[in-house]
Amino acid sequence: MGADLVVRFAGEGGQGQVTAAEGMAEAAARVGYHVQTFATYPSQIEGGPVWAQTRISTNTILTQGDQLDVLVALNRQAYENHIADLRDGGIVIYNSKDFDTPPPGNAIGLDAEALARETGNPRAANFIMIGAVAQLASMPLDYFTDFVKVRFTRGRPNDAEIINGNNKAIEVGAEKASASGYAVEPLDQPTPSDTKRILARGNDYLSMGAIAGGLEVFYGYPISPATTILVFMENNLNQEGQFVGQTSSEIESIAAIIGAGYSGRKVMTSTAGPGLSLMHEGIGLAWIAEIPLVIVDVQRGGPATGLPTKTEQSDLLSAINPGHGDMSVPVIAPGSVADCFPAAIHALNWAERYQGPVILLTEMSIAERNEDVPMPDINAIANERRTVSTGEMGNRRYAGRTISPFPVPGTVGASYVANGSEHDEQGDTTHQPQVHVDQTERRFSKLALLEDGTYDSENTSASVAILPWGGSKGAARAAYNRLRADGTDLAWYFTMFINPMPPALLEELRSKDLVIVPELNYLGQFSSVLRGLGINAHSIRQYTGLPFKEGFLVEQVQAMMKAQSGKLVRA
Amino acid sequence: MGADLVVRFAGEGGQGQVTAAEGMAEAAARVGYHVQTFATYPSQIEGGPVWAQTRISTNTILTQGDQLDVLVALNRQAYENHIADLRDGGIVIYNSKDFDTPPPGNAIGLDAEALARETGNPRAANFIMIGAVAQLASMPLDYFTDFVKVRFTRGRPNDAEIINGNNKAIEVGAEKASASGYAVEPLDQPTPSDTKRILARGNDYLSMGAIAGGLEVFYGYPISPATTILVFMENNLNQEGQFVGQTSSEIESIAAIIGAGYSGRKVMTSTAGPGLSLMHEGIGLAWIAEIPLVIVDVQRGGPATGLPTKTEQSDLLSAINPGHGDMSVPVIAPGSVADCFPAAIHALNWAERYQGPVILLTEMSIAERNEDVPMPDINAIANERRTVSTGEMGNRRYAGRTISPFPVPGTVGASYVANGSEHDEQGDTTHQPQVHVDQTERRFSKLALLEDGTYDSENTSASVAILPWGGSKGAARAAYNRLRADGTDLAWYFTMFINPMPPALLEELRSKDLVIVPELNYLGQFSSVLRGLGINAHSIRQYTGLPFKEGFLVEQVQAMMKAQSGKLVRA
Amino acid sequence: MSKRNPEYDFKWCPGCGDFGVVRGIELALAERTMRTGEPIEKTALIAGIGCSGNLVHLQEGPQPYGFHGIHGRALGIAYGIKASRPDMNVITVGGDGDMLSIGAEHIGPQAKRNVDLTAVVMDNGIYGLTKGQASPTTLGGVVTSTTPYGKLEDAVRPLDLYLAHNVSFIACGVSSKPKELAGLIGQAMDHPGFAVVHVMSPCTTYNDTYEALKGNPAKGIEPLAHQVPDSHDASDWNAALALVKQPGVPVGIIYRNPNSVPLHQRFAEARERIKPRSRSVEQMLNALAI
Amino acid sequence: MSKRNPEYDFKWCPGCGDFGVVRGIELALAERTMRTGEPIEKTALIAGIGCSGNLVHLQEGPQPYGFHGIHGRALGIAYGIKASRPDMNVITVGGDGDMLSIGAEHIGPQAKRNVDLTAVVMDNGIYGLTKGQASPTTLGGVVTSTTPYGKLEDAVRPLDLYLAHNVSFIACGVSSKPKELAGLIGQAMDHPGFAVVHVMSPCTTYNDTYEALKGNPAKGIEPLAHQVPDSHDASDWNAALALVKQPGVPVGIIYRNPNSVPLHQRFAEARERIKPRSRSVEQMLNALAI
Ligand SMILES: Cc1ncc(C[n+]2csc(CCOP(=O)(O)OP(=O)(O)O)c2C)c(N)n1
Ligand SMILES: Cc1ncc(C[n+]2csc(CCOP(=O)(O)OP(=O)(O)O)c2C)c(N)n1
Ligand code: SF4
Ligand code: SF4
Ligand SMILES: [Mg+2]
Ligand SMILES: [Mg+2]
Repeated sequence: MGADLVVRFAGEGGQGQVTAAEGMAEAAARVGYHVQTFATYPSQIEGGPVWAQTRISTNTILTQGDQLDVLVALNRQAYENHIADLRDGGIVIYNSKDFDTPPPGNAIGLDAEALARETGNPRAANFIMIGAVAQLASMPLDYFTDFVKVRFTRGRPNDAEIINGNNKAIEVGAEKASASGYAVEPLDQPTPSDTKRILARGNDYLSMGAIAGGLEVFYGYPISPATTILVFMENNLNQEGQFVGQTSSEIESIAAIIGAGYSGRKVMTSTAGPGLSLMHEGIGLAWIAEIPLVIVDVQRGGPATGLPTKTEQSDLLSAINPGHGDMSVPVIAPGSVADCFPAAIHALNWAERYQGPVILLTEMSIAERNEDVPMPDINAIANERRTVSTGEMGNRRYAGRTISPFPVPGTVGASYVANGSEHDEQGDTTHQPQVHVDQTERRFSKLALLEDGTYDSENTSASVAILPWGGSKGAARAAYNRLRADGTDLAWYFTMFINPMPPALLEELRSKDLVIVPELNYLGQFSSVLRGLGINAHSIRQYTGLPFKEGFLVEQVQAMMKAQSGKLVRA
Repeated sequence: MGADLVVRFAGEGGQGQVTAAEGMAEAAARVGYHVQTFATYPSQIEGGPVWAQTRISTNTILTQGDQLDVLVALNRQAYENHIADLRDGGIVIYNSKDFDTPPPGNAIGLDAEALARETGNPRAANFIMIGAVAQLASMPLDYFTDFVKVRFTRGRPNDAEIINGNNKAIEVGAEKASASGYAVEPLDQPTPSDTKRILARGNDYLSMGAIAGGLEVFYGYPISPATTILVFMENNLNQEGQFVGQTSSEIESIAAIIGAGYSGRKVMTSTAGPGLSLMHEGIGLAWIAEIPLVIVDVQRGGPATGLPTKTEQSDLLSAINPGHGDMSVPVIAPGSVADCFPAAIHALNWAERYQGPVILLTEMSIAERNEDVPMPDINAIANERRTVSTGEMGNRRYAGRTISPFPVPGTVGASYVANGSEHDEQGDTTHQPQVHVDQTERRFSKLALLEDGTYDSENTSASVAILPWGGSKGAARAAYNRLRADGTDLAWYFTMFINPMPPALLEELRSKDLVIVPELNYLGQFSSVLRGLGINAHSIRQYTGLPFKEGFLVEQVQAMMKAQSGKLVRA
Repeated sequence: MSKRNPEYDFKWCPGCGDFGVVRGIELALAERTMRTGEPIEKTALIAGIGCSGNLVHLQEGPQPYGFHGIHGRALGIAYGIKASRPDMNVITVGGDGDMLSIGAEHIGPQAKRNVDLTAVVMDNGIYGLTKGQASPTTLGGVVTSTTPYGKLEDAVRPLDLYLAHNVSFIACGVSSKPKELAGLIGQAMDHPGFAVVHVMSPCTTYNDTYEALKGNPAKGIEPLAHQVPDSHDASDWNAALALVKQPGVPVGIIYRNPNSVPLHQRFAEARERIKPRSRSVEQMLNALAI
Repeated sequence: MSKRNPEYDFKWCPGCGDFGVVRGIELALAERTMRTGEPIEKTALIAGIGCSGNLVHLQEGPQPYGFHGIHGRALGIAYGIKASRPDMNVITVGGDGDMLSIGAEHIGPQAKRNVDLTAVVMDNGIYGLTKGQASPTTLGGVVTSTTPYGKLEDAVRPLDLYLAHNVSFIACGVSSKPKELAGLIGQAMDHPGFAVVHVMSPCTTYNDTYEALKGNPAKGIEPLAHQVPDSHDASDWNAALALVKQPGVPVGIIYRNPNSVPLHQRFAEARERIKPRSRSVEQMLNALAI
């Protein structure tokens, strides 16, 4: 019996592979498995290579899985592109329409569309696939037929018809698979968790976190892979005292949330790299005028239009230092779908607490994948609000070298000018050298209010550490587990709090001989920041547009630890 | 006798202090002195504190001068703001209108405007001041009267009248000064240089360098302190095959020079911090589409609107890493007015050579000051042009892992798509992982073509070095000279080539125990970059909006060298 | 701001039209607070960057809330304020460069949303703060520091543009008549929707158009500025277009949409329609329970 | 680009209007090269970001130079090319979001400069590539993924806007008639000045407007699209305005300025005027000699 099943559905856009992968995941999650799905497709609508993958396991899932147990290839090109990822003894289900001679190895020919038509429900091709895969992993079919019942009972006259059609398709797929005689290691029984769980997509879970965190106003302009956040808000941020608007550009987005933040609301926008770059001047304005706001940057491949539908971690430098002039913008980077909910709450709290812009730096691979996570206890959430002026300070909004109460417009006796030029206490422009010194130090001093970030650590006595950031956490953790199991003496660190980092973590890292940073960019962006902070950090870099694989990281860490004998490797 | 005279004219805008300072400088330069002027005024038109300073010396001038020999205070506020900068025994010329009782010390009361009216030429107040200052430094008045003759002989009927009026004013000013009995140390005789010299303002000299460097097309949007470059181009870049245009915003500026660079021209734009931030997305486009172009960023105080008329060196991080995604933009930073001419030529050459964006990073203190520099030999200039395709490559514009010939639109058989998304050889969008890897490495590999940067060095055996960048060069050099004279063992390095740095320089710096980086920003931007490159660099930071003073740097370097015994100071 | 902040180191040049504009705004706000009893702190004045934008620091007397941001973005900031705080009275001020060049992109969207705010455009036909470059409203052929051989571009006609964007209230004033200007600004603030008050505010230093606007019989110069005739029906869009197509500068109310429904009302109505469908966070989470 | 690049991994959905637009451009360029003998490499096609912009990769046959840049900036790039290379024939393509939302700011300036280029606006009333959000031309009240309760903003009327900006050539076509579209694009390229060809190009996936445009007598749906009457005098701006104010979509040439002087000609004339004053670098340097 095995703990794990990894299946990939690959083909052209519009062949239903994403619904198949997600359907499988949801059904498996309902009976108590841990699941994770991952999909990738080009920035387009029809056709072109699209693949979706589901991992089902009795253990917590850290990655999408390096190797496939089953590959469902819906056309020849897909077979060629993906066959290399199939593990020895893995099984291919191929679209018999596309192959005159069956491919080598354990291969099952199947014409899902034709079979679906036979079942009288041509739109059920994805359930044919699901049935076949379930059968190969010896999973009870009722996991899936029950799921179909629940999912398609929508109080419509033709519910029964659709349910029966889909379930018929599941059985047909299963029959074909068993007829082939092939099978993968049967999947262990699930152990239903005692706590309530939900199956969420990264961007949706992040959006819910923001709303649970007290978000009141959201503005955004569509851009992949951030659009789903804007869409979620348009559908859900509509209660009394809330507002959501689609803007004409990211420049208007940043201007609008600056206005909304100035007006006293808890505010957010979301974008991807190109939009973040357009916001740079505005982020500087929020920094110098001290306006609380959160910018979600869902990273994709860059620069410019770049790789809109691929994942990358290459916006870090411009997130910490967006635009001209002296600033250091707080950055929080969730490491998994589960992290997205608390990360959104924390980002809003940081913005309110230090009265300035915060960047919530996530990435395509987290944004678009589904993961099962524990149902959060929303009563346990601590929402912060900026301390507001009741007029006691008069118009001295920028008084002192650290935070001062925020005058909400409308408050009598506290009117001031929020100013993007250097300014005195009441916000009037000035060029006096000492004022620029004082106000600059005031702005940076507020970062000390954000040192409450937490971090995980393990085996901290080791002199070499691995420190992934963002979405590389899972693969790095999987690699770490394997290395530790092999007896490698390696320390583990992870924090969502990239800037400012938890001071205690900084101290620990400074004491290491080598800190290994797996990151999805060419420059080794995070490690260069860490070296600037006096840490001997060096990167494992990948810039393929795809997430790390566990095996790759294991090899790379081993190589770096070998090389690590005094002399340094430049990242 | 003294080698040096430092005089400051301070008052309200519109009191003629800038013309007085520049007139003095020009007259002194004509007779063979070295001169430097520096002026500062708020972003405004009328009124408000404005001061201009002239330094006249028989030696090469490195800074505007720490202390004043003569302060001309045109109102009481100016007196209060500037008196602290007067050296012991220095002389104040104050506006007697504004003072009921004369200020303490060597003070000469003078009502320049009234006296000017008496001479019958009310607009000659500035010449009254010039005359007085000249007298105090025992400079022959004919230096100035001759200058007036040349400057105001414009072939107009009233030339003589104006010349006489101004010269009368000079004499009146001189009489008043001698009547006071005060005097500063007489200035040494100038030693006329045998080579031809010119007196140029930083931005003008940079503009001439660009045109001498083969600039063909310029687009810009007004912004202080870069506007004078746009104005220079509008007046001078108008020959056959040239074009200059004022755009509707910096976003249109970057788009337009991208188009012009794509069309095969040598192109440039100029802006300041706020405009640079707005260009970030476009700079990424030039990087990934491989379009040669130069962006001049004349730094001012930031962030946002910041300090439009003060000097700062705080745009470095966003110049090297503008915007999202992986890129590393070449940066050249002149250290003086004299550097501006070759820096502009080099920036254009780099852009053409590696086919991508180059940032010419200058700053307000250089842009707006006048300096005497040797007449450049324009026949010695080596202008580079991108290697162009004659169709031999077909449409394979992005072929190979390094530079490839550039297809100029119109060239038959070489049409391709310049692309801001990741692309294959012919510029068609693709999402193939290996293509993204290859093209990313292709883009970074081209930086190796830019390792021809030169640098100055001195006393390189010392284990501690000082490495200023940009406009802090002069003050750092003055401080270095003084420290060396006092026997301090300190190494000197300077390069205009910030990214990529000359490899040999990097190696030298890596071998130092400590590299001290004086820079005008809060973050210690350059030293953090250097630490990222494995150099133990730490900054002397100043963020007052004013340039460094020599004395301040001497103290700071001494303090850091004392502290430097094993343990590090964090910049 | 000047009185309470004598240190403030920006001054307009003598005779600058902007003195008249700030007076007009002060008078309009005084009248509004008097009439409605609403404290002046319920007004937010959002300024662009330019000589014009410095107005936010130069108001005398009771002070509204202010925002002096970045070049060209006052309207975007104002939209953010008004949509999330419909209880605020929001005004923007900016120059012809700020509002019609780098910031021009923000006019159309506010008009289509009909955001209930008042935009005061201070038009001097020049970039003043940066010392005299051509602006969108600088006339073709005019020599400035960036058009040494005469401006090659045609001039933008702002009133025509506002009409084309269907701005729901459009007025035009002159800085030399602060009282009349105050009246126009007052009505603009009362108008439920996006209102633009375009003000001819001459730059005495770089583009002195006083004589052209007021005319000079001695020199036989006809005044450009003329009052909008009483006969003009401001609710008639076509009449408004005909009016602005005539030569000269029509002073008064040019267009007012009588059926203007502002964004915050549209949003509130939508909110009512969807009440049944709106969900609490618990409901959102439970919808994903497995 | 498709034929020579079968690997290219973008495809339009079946029935997408953009197929008709690319055909129209191919035909217009073929006719131009045939007629003028100018090689197709003298044409640069500058694309925005959107399903529409992918057109630059999907042309069949002889290929012009192309540029596929960033969202909303095609016009700025095209201006840069044409002003520095007047010998090039420059075309832009982009969607209603690319050209009328984030890129709208670039229309006015090109119109005022009268840059001699042809802008093809592919209007499907939706953000296609990002999967169906409201665009400026999405009608008020329409439900999209970002307007689940109906769009609150009024729709932009592109033709009115081009007229207000004084675009010197304005035509409107439909993607379902590639030949007619080719004719309009051909005339736009021949026009000496800034030309906009607005094309109704339906999105079959997110906003299928074929029936509305063509009408459907069976369902009693009147066609929105109607030919510009022969009687229309395209040189008369007011007639053009009246035409676009009528209900529906007028197909044909709406406005053509008979006295259009393009930017490169204005600049060349200025250059002649100033020849006497223009200086070599030596002269510039010597002027500063001391
Ligand atoms: C992004 C950006 N670009 C340019 C500038 C420089 N700048 C300041 S004000 C201004 C324009 C001033 O003209 P206008 O808006 O007409 O205002 P005025 O001074 O005439 O009242 C410019 C270009 C800036 N501050 N920010
Ligand atoms: C700066 C920036 N913002 C947003 C996007 C995301 N984006 C890509 S295409 C597009 C709009 C597509 O709509 P449209 O311009 O109408 O073209 P269509 O796909 O409908 O042809 C958007 C918002 C981007 N690529 N860059
Ligand atoms: S420069 Fe012109 S606009 Fe600016 S303050 Fe002076 S007169 Fe007014
Ligand atoms: S989504 Fe719409 S616009 Fe895009 S390709 Fe499909 S049909 Fe065409
Ligand atoms: Mg102006
Ligand atoms: Mg569209």
